Amino acid sequence: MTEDSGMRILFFAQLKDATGREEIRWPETGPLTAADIWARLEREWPAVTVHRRTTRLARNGEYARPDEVFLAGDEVALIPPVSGG
Amino acid sequence: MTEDSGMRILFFAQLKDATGREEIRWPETGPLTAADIWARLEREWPAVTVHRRTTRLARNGEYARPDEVFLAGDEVALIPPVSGG
Amino acid sequence: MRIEAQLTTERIVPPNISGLGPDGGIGALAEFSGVVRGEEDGRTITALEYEAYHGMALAVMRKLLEQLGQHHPCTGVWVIHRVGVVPVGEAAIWIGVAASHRREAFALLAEFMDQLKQDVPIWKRRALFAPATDTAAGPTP
Amino acid sequence: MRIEAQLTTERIVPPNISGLGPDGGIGALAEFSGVVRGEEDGRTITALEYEAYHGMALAVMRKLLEQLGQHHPCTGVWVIHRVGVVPVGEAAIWIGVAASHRREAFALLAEFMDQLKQDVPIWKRRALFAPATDTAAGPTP
Repeated sequence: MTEDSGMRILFFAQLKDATGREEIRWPETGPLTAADIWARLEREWPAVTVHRRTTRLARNGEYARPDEVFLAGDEVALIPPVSGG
Repeated sequence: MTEDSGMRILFFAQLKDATGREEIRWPETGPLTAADIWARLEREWPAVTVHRRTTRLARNGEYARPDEVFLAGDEVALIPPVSGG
Repeated sequence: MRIEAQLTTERIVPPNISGLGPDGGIGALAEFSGVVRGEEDGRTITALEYEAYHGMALAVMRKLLEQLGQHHPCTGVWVIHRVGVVPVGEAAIWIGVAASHRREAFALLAEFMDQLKQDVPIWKRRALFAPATDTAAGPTP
Repeated sequence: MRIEAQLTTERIVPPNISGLGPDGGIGALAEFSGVVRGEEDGRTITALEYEAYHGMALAVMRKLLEQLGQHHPCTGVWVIHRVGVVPVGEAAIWIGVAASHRREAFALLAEFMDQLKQDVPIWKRRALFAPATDTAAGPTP
């Protein structure tokens, strides 16, 4: 297995605070929906729940569509409301 | 008599071309309306006529109202359409 | 349209964008700096700390600029966003736009700033505060 | 609102407007340069010559900026307009605006440029053209 077989999950801003992590890896995961991802995250870190409504998921550096399927090898990012500039 | 007893008339851009002058002085003039000023100018330089419709008069550095009265000592300027910037 | 976007942890030094377009086609250069203000939510601050999802932030900025360039054709646009700690009075972002005409440059610049604050994954992470002033004034006698 | 307006026959050197506002109240710096393009009415040119009614041009610019500042409160605005011969690629005008927020700065800047072209007594006097290219190529044999 290459290191691409897992899924990397990146946390930013409030999500980083809620999880205490910048990045995790889920090894050997099958295809996941956004709902699957949130369910797994909320099980491990209940503090992420309050951010779910305002946080967008990105897949490999692009905002995910609502029906997006997340695959092994993907880089998934949780993007709370942005505030640059 | 001080040098303020006359009226200075300044020409810019197309009006400078039409009159061949940058500035003239009308000595000892009484109060004049815009129509008076144009009549005197057109008599001396018929080439100014084509600019009359698009040219604004200024009195002492401010655009003149239609009913403005121009007095001895005034600096009067003919302002064709501007094109700065 | 030439597009350059970068993130930096250093103080932003705006490039000289007037040196472009040797064909004399550029008629408008517009620049904007977004500077950290000394107040956040009514409290005096000394700095803001910014965080970015680097790769995606750059990709989203470039894509956004490409889209805006379709509607407002410009010659080139340069964006530098600073991340990490940005002291009050220094720029968190700088944008330069070169165009034939000013309206396109203004429109691209204003719309980019609006959309930056919606879609580009960069965050004001936290504000840094000065020590309380009564400490600086010393103990009361 | 601090207002500075000047005319110059020299190449414009934009002042550094970021050095203002020691109180940290400035959140937006917007700058614009209007550059002479290499084409006028379809012909290749080398320069434009500008003429101004100096005293009135400065007075009208200041008054205009004061009025715009009522609607779009900014901290300061600086305008430099060049007169005389301005070569292609060099700025005929430069404007810098400092404000708390970017929307006011953009609005003041854009509206000033629109109104400048209506009311400020400055004129593009004439275009200067390059020698015909067949002369430059030398006589035909």
